[in-house]
Order: sequence, then structure tokens, then C-alpha cells
Amino acid sequence: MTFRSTIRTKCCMLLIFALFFAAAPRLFASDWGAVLDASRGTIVNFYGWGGDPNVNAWLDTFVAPRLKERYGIVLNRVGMGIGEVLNKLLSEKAAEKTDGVIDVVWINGENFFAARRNDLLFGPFTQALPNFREFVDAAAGDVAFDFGFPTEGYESPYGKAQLVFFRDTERLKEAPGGHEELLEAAKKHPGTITYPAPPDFTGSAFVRTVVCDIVGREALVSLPADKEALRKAVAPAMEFLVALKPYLWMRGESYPASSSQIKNMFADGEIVLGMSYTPFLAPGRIAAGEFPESTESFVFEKGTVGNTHFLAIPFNASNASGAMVVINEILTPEAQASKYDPAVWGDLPVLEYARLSSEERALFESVDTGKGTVPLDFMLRRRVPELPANFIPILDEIWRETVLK
Amino acid sequence: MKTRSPFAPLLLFAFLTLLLLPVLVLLIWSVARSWPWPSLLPAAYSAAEWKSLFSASSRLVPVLLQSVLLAGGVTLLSLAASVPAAKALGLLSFPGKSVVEMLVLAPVIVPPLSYAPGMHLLFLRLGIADSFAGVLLAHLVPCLPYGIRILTNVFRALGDRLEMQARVLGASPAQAFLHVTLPLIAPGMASAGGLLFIVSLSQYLLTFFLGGGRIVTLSMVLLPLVKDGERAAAAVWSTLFIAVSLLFCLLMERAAKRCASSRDTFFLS
Amino acid sequence: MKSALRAYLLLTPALLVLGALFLGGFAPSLLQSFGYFPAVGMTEPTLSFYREVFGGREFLPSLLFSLRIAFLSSAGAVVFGTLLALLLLRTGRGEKIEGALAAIPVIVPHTVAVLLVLNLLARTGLLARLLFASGFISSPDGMPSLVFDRGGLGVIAVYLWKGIPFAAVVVYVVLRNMNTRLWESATVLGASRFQAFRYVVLPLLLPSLSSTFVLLFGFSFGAFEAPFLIGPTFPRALPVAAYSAYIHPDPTFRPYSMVMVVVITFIAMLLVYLYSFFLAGEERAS
Amino acid sequence: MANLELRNISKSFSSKRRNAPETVLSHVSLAVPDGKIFCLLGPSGIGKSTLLKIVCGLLVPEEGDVLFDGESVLRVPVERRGAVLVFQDASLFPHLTVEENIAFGLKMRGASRGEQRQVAAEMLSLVEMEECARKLPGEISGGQKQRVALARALAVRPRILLLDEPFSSLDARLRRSMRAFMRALQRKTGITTLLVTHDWEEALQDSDILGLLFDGKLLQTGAPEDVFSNPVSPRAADFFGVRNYFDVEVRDGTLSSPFGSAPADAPDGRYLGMLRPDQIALLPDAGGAGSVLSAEYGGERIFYDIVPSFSANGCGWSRFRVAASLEGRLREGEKVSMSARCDTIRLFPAESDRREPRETESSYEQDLQ
Repeated sequence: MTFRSTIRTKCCMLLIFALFFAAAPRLFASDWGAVLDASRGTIVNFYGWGGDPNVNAWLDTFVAPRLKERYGIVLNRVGMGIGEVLNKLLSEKAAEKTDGVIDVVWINGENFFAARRNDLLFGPFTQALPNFREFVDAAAGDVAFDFGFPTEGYESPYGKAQLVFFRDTERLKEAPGGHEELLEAAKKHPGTITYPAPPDFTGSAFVRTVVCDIVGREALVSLPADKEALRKAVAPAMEFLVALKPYLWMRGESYPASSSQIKNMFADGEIVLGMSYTPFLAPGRIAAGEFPESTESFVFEKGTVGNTHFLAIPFNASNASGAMVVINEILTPEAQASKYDPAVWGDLPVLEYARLSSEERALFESVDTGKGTVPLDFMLRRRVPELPANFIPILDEIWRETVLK
Repeated sequence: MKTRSPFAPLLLFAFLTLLLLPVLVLLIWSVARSWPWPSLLPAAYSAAEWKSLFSASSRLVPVLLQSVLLAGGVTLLSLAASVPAAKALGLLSFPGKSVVEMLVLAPVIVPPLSYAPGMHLLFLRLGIADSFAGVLLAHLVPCLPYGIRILTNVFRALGDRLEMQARVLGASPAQAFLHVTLPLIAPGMASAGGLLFIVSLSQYLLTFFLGGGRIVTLSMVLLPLVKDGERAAAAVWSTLFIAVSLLFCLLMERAAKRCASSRDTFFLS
Repeated sequence: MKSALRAYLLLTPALLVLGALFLGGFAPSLLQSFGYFPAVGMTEPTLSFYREVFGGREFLPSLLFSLRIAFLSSAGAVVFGTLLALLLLRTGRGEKIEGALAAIPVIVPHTVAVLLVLNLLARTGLLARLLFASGFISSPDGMPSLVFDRGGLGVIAVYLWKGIPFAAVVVYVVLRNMNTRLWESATVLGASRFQAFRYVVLPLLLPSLSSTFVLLFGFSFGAFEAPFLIGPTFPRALPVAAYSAYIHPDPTFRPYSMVMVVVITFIAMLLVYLYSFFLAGEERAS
Repeated sequence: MANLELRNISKSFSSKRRNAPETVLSHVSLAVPDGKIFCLLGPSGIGKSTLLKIVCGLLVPEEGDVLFDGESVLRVPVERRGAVLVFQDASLFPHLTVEENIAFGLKMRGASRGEQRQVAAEMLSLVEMEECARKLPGEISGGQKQRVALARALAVRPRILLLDEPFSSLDARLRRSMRAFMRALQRKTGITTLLVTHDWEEALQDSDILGLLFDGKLLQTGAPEDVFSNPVSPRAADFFGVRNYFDVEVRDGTLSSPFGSAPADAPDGRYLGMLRPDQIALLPDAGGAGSVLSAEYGGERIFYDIVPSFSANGCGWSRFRVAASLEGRLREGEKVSMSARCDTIRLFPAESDRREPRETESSYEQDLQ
């Protein structure tokens, strides 16, 4: 790749984005019908983490058939981690590939931050979605900002999640209300507590929860995204995690690589306490017979981190209009209520309750959140907003350097 | 060396058990619904994972089709390129042969991680990234060395006397190849084919990088299942993987045998 | 000269593919490792990424970890494989088992082998359950860490499971083709069974054993799946560390990944050289 | 050095193809006095080599005993038995130099390096191969390999030397010189030797005692000249090349054969008579009892194939082989009369087991091999 061609691409991109900025709202608001027409009969490639069979099944058996039926769109779900997706986009950008295969990408946090910084996303497009305009409060903190970074219409909310712990009440009698009690519990049940290693999404969120529990979110948000400054600020939290280490599974020498492993280990009885970024994971698994009936969810007194996860469209999506139809469909009350069901997925809805009709509200109220859950309002009151996106990789690195070593 | 002592057969049995037992455990996992610690056998069995394998959302048919077409195509192309190369390496001497031999050997040891990222950039520019053709080409790199190596040995064992004999008897080079060399190396090609098919089928990283998630083979399905600890589903897909490989190998073996027997009649007639 | 031309002509398709894709695929990695990555605006070649990676706190442990698992798994495979081959030969069951034995490690990919090892050796795996049933341990925590452990035992187990049958078949074929009179001559000259193996059979096996060792070493050193799936969190095997750096959300991190990729490739090429050296020895011997 | 005795050795191998075990040796007994060469002659098969492997301990007999100096060695393991076997293909260790090959046995016994080197040098000079000490087996000729193999065997000062067709893979000239070399070496070292071969000339020339082994049984043992001239059966006679057979009748102490009559001390009855090719004389004779079918020039002799006119009665050969001097060469188709001294006719029972030779002598010899 020559220097000149890079300049040329950059100019082209700028021009395209400028055009969209200026024209998008009007264009799409009036021409949703045109978008629907353009997308009819097309295939939309939906890229996202494929590690949760419940999520996969929901997309395959709920979303896909509805899209097929209503809009003639074939949804092709591709399981791929967001890191790989961004790298792929990056390579495509380097090679000036304009007809990319990824149409929709499941994203948030530091990945959205990185994607935006490298101009890997198409948009802004959210105002063009009828359902977004109708049901979503675009100004709400967890919609307008993603890990402290403005979304600017480049991603549309998909669901909300919060880190939730679960324990086997038969074996771990008391729910630890904070980090000290977690340490106590670990001392009492050595080798049966662990957390996934960051940069796993859940593990990383656990570390941030501990950081917020010990240092407090307020003490951090105003800091610059500088490794040394952050290292100093979170030092007490890292010290705590080091102190916790000897009592962890495998004496903290190794950590499970993913939250799904935590799930298996809990199901096998290898650990007595687990955690998930899917708040309603436990009831679904109890119902499936994998988790013991005595499983119960809980959150820290001072709360656990929570965030919104989003859907975005890559800069070179071949089927951007199809992608918008898919995203719009996911914002329907039916879809949001469907995935809210713990038996289906257990993901929190992103729609503004006040904007729903009574029938639509009934959809949500009829969902049985099942056994062993934390009540939704209780949980939301103990929700700590995520730290700024660009802190995340730095915190993960600090964890690797101080705790893992 | 054949002495009778009960120790050796026992040790052999232990060895084989250690090697084969895991496969049996795999089969049990594929029908286990719940297998809590510390039971030695599952607490509940169900065919749910097998049923879901055959349901539409598992995409069994497209995955199988893509896997077999890809591996089959890679096998054919690799063989086509391996035969002439192996002939050159097995029968001819030429300057730079040792360098060529090293290059031809290299991808057996050098991991795909070394060349897959760069290859992806290359393919993006050529416009064949995320396509079946791209993955097909990419798989040639780890597969070709095996094909060349096996067939080089075949050519070396065969020598060029018979082909020369055919030429002396009036066959053109093409005729000599078609009627003498090809039937003779066919069994070697068949057994090489079995291996190539499996090497291609097992490629994860290359398929992942070059297929961009669109080319979904058995390996692509398997790795996330294992990574995310979906043990029962992983067991089911693993069994399927082994079955497909085994089936292809058996087919190839039969083809090799048929080639061999037809070779015999060729000699007799 | 004419035969040389013919040889090159015959080699063209294969060399075209390998040259263009293999070398052409490696070239960008090499360039990026020196910080030449125009797509993200990095155009100044520099050695700083090498300095940073080599000076980083994870590189050396990762490299040593990879070398360690590669060495232990391939040495183990060669030793146990030889033992298995001798057993096959002694019991006279070789002919029947050889084919199946050769097939198993080939048709079962690393990913499945990982699953097998997990099912067997994890803390709640079958081995732990057997130990529990026989009263050796009282809880999964009493089970020694065999997978996800820092020593990489789980990863080694995967490579052993694949490598032992492979080495066994290689050794078995060489042993079977070896003149049994050499063994007999040694014993009539006064060598004990061990001496005959040590001084006659082993030296003759050595070229095959070495090339098998190098081949397996190369596989286990460069392969990514097994340490990715059941390796320890720290240190990560070099290919896993390279992969993780590769999928880092920030593209300017990619040169770090490529430095590791270049190191892996360099070591692999050394192994290729060694392998072809031993292979030549093997061909001379046969 | 020791005398060797085999008593009643039997051995069979289970055959995969046929269910019944295949008997290779049945009740073989023989003795080799100290310092002598015993030569075991027989068609190539597993029998002879099996016997050698039993002597050195590589195989265990099902029945019988092996004694060195009157002591059973069956329980002594192969590496301590002190009987060294030299294989047909020399079986040199390809990764060791000639010197290291020769010193191998000493090394196994834990001899010092100096001793190893000294003995190796001694043996190398014994087999006249000093210049090859540092060469690898791949770099020396076939005859040299055999000499090294001999030296390697002698280096451990074995009690018994076993040679399994040691020179059969060499060409004729080399074979002759190697045999002479081996004989001289054996005389020099005085080592008790058991040699197996399928070459009857070699067996006759090289042995002190000759044994004929066929179908796992020892047919005849004795001094070479005795075995040669007084075979116990047609089978034994056939070991030494083509023999001529014909009907003989004895009545009242008189033998009558196509070659005339003579007194005989055999009981009355029908017999099978045998004459060697050199025991028959030919004369051109228009009214003779045979005609020349073909003549084959054999250097010092000419071999004629004669079609006798008396073969029709069913018992004798349809063709005779006669060795004649070069003088008075006969033409093909010429009528001849055959004569022989009737007292040299060797008599066998009429129902003796024998085979008609095939078209040519050479194919018959191949058959023997």
C-alpha cells in the first residue's frame, strides 16, 4: 500500500462520512420504505460472540424467522469474537476492501472505542431506525454513552447487562456483600472460587467491580487514560486481588479463560461461586437441570458494573440497509421481551418503559424471571456504570502484570 | 524377538487403553445430559444434542457440505500440484534441489500463524478473502508438503525405468504417464489423498483468517464449542468430525486397494 | 541442463503456490514487525517493537513455556512411542494394530484431543472421579492441576496423545524393516537384550527418532489450538500471546504480535533445517 | 573351544496359513568333535538355519538338548552361550566402523577400550583387513564384509563358530578364495565349527564331517568321501548332482542290469540301480542302447544327455547324464552304447523315493537350492 493511496482512501472516507452526517437523518427518516425495499431478499451477516448457545438459539430461532417472514431477509449468524472482527475490518481497511462481508456487529466498550478511533464503523444511523426513534431514549446515559464514550449514533442498543454473582446456597451459606466478605468466603472455601482471566469480558468486569468496590468509580473517572496514573489509583484493588489469590481455584496460578468455563465448573460443583454478565443466567440453568436448585444470584452491596451492549454496522458493510432492518427489528418490544425471558436468554431490555403501550408493557410483565434471581429493580439500583472505555485494556494489562505475575 | 511373556501384552493393552479410552468418554459425553461430580457415569442421558445436531439451526448440512467440498477440493488440487513436483524431487537432480526441498517441507513445521495474517491482506487485495476459493488456496500451503513428501517417496520407490520402457515401446510422454506411471502411483495418491483431506479438515486458524467466518467448516464449529465448554455439543460435533475423516480415509483405502488390484490385472494382461 | 529445466517446469505449480502464499504471506508479518504498517499510518521502520517485546515481562516466560511444552511433549512422544513400537513388535500384534494406530492421531484434530484431555484430566474429569471413587482425593480441589496449569501438563497431554501413536508407527515401520539379524548378531556376540537395543537398534533408529522429534517439536511449538484452549493464563504459549496481541482492539498493537510471529517463524525455520538434515540421514540409512 | 553335541532336536513353527504347525527339524542328533568342521548340507529352507539358531540360543527347541563339552547349554542365555553365528549377509552394524564392529562383543562384555582396540587389531590382521579399520560397512565389498563378520565372531573367542551359508551371496571366484581363507583360518584357530551350505562341492571340500539334512531329518552323516560314494538313499545321492537310475534285478547272487551282470550279495529281488555320471562310459555304436540328445561343454568334461532305449520298462530314468572326457566328442543324435563296471552299481530298494530330473541339470540344481 502506498502512501498516496492511503491519503486517497482517507479522503474518500471523510467525504462519505460527511455526506452521511449531513444527509442521513432526513434521507432515512423519509425513506425507511426504500431501505426495506433495498433489503428485501438479501442476506445479512450478523457477526458476534457465539459462545452462549442461548443467545445463538434466540437469534436463530426467534429473530431469523421473523426477519424472513416480515422482510424476506436471511439472517446469517457468524460466531466470531469482537477482537477478531475488528482485526478483520482493520485488514479490510488496509486493503481498501469496500464490499465487506460483515453487516452487523455486536460490540461495546473498548472495542467500540477502538473501532471508532480507526473509523471502522458506518453511521450515524440510529436516528434512521423507526423503532429507535419511537422506543429508545437517545439521551439516556447508557444509550448516548458506551463506557463513557459518546455513541454518536454509530451503534444502537441491543440489551443491558450487569455483572451478577451466583452461589450454591448449600455450600456457601452467606452471600458476600463486598470484597472483604468475598475474601472471607474464599478463605473458608479454598480452591472453590475463581473468576475468568481478563481480557475475558466477564473477568474484566469482575476486576472493575472490585476496583469500584474498593476505590470507588468517582475516584477514577476523572483520571487520564494513562497506565501509571491508573496503576497508582487502582493499587489497593490489585493488592486485594493478590491477597485473594492463594485461596482461589488452583491457588490463582491459572484462571478460567471464559465465563462459560465458570458456568461448567459451577455446574460440576468444582466451584461454589460464579459470576456472569448475563443477570438471569442462573434461573435458565436451574431450569435446564445444569445448576443445582439451591443456586441463588446476588450482587455486591455497593453494586456491580453494568453496561449496555450495542449493535453497529461496519464501514464497508455490503448490506447496510439490511443491517438497519435487522437492528430495527431487534428494537421491537416483542424481540426485547423475548430475550428478557431467562429461559431464552435473560438479557435486560433497552426500551424506555414510559414509551411503551400497555399491551407492550404486558409483554415484559408476563416474563417469569424464574428462581434464584436478584429482583430487577434491586439490581438496577446497585448498578455501577462502566469505567471509560479506554481504561479497560489498561486495567486488563495492569491485572496481568500485578495479579497474574 | 517374539518371546512370550505376559508382561508385554499387558503393557500393550494398557497403552492402547490410554489411547482409546478418551474416545469412548467422548461418546458418552455426547449423550450425557447431566454428569455431576463425582459420578463415574452420567446421571441422566439424553439424545438432545444429537437431535439438535440434525435440527435446522445447527446448520449441519451447509457445514458438512462446505467442509467436504473444501477438503475434497484441496485434496484434488494438492494432488494435481504434488504429482509433478514429487516426480521432479523423486527422480531428477537439478541445481537448487536442497533449497526447493526445504521450501517444500517448511509449511509442515512453520505454523499457519506465521503466514495467515499476511495472506489475509494479500487475499483482500486480490479480492478472494472471505471466499471459498480463498480458503481453498490457503489450505494448499499446509497440505501440499504432505502430498509432495508422500508422492516423492512413491516416485523414488518406483524409479523411472518403467516409464522409460514404455517410451522405448513407442509411448508418447503423455501416454507413458497416463498408462504406466499414473496406474502405478494411484495407490500412493489415494493414501496421500486421505491424509490431505484430514489436514485440510483440521485447519482452524487458516479457515478462520481467510474465510472471515463465512466459510464454516467442522473445525470452525468445534473450536468455539470446546473453548466455551459446551461439552456435550462439542462431543457430538467431535464424533461427527471423526466419522467424516474416518469415512473418507476408508473410501481412500478402498480406492487404493482397487487401484492396486487393477494394477495387478494390468500386469497380468 | 535439460533435466534441470524439466524439473523446474514440473515444480512450477507447487512452487508458485508455496512461494506466493507461504512466503508472500509471511512478508507482511515481517514488515509489520518492524513497524511498517501503512494502513494505520506507521511508515517508519523501527526496531523498537523488537526491543519492547524482548524487554517485556511476558515474552521470555512465553518463549520458555512454548519451548518447554514442545520439548517435553515431543521427547515423551518419542520415548513412549518407541516403547509402544517395541511392544507391538514383541507381541507380534503390530500388523493388526499398526493401521488403526496410525489413523487415530491423524483423524483426531487437536481441538478434539483437547476435549478428550479435558474430559479425562480436568479437576472434575474422569481421572479425578476415579481417584475420588477409590478414596485418594476427597474433593476436586484435591486433584493436582493437570489442565490450565502453569506447567502446561494438559497441553503436553494433548500433544502426547497425538504424538505417541505417530512416533510409534514411525519407529515400528523402521524396526520391522530393520534386519532382525542385526539384533540376533548382537546377542550371539554377547550383548544382553538391553545392550543390543542400546548399541545396535537405538543408533539405527536415531535418524528416524531425531526427525520425528524435530517434527513433533515444530508442531507443538507453533500450534495454537491446544495452549489456547487449555493452556495456563500465565505464561501463555508464544503463539497464543501472538494471537492475543493480534486481536487487540488497538491496531497499533499489531507489530507486537508480528514480532512474536517472526520469532516463532524463525525458530520454526531452524527446525525445518534440522528436520531436512535428519531426513537426509534417514534416507541415507535406508 | 569345545565339542558340540545335539541330541534329538525337534522344532516346529506355527504357520499362519496352514493351521498345523510346520515341522522344521525332527529328532536331529549330531556331534562335532573339538576343533572339527561339521558341514550341514541341504536345500535352502529354514531347517538348517533353525538348527544354527538353536545351537547359539536364538531359538529354543521343543525337544532335545544342546551340549557343549557334554554339558547342556539350553538354559544358558544366548549372550553368554559362547556360540557365535555368522549370517549369510554378514549383518554388520551399519552405524559402526569395521573396527567397532569387531570390538562389539568385547565392548558388551565390558572390556577396556585398550583391550578392545588390541583385539580388533589382532583380528584385522588375521583377516588381512588392517587398512579398512575405520571404514563403515557400506564402504567395503561383500567379501570384505564376510571377513569382518568372521573377525567379529572370532574376536569374542567363541567355543563354537556357526556359519550360515556365509559365502553364498558372493560371486563364484570370491567364494572360492573366501572358502580357502575360512578353512585356513579355522585350522589356525582350531575352533569347532558348524557350517551350513547348499553347495555340495563346498560341503565336500570344506568339511571334516558331512551331514545331509532333508525335510527336517538328518539323512546321513559321515566323512565327506564316504557320504559321497555311499549314499544311503537316492535322496542322499541326489545331493551331489544328477544321478542315473535304472532297474536292476538280483537273482541267486547275480545282479542283472542294462549294463550287464555281476555277482551281488544282496537278497533276491528287484532293485533300483544308480550310477554317477562319471561312472558310465560311452562308445559310438550304431546299434547301441542309446542316442545322444544333447552335449554340454563343461570345461574339463563334456556332459551328454543320453536317451536310453531300455527306459520304457518303467522304473529307470528316461534320460541319462554322462560325463565324458573331451576326446572323441560325440554328435547329437549319434547312437551310442553305454557301459559301466557293474560292481560299482549302487543298489537301493526298488520303491525308493526319487524324482525324475527336469529338462536340464541347471534347473535341477536350482530346484535343490
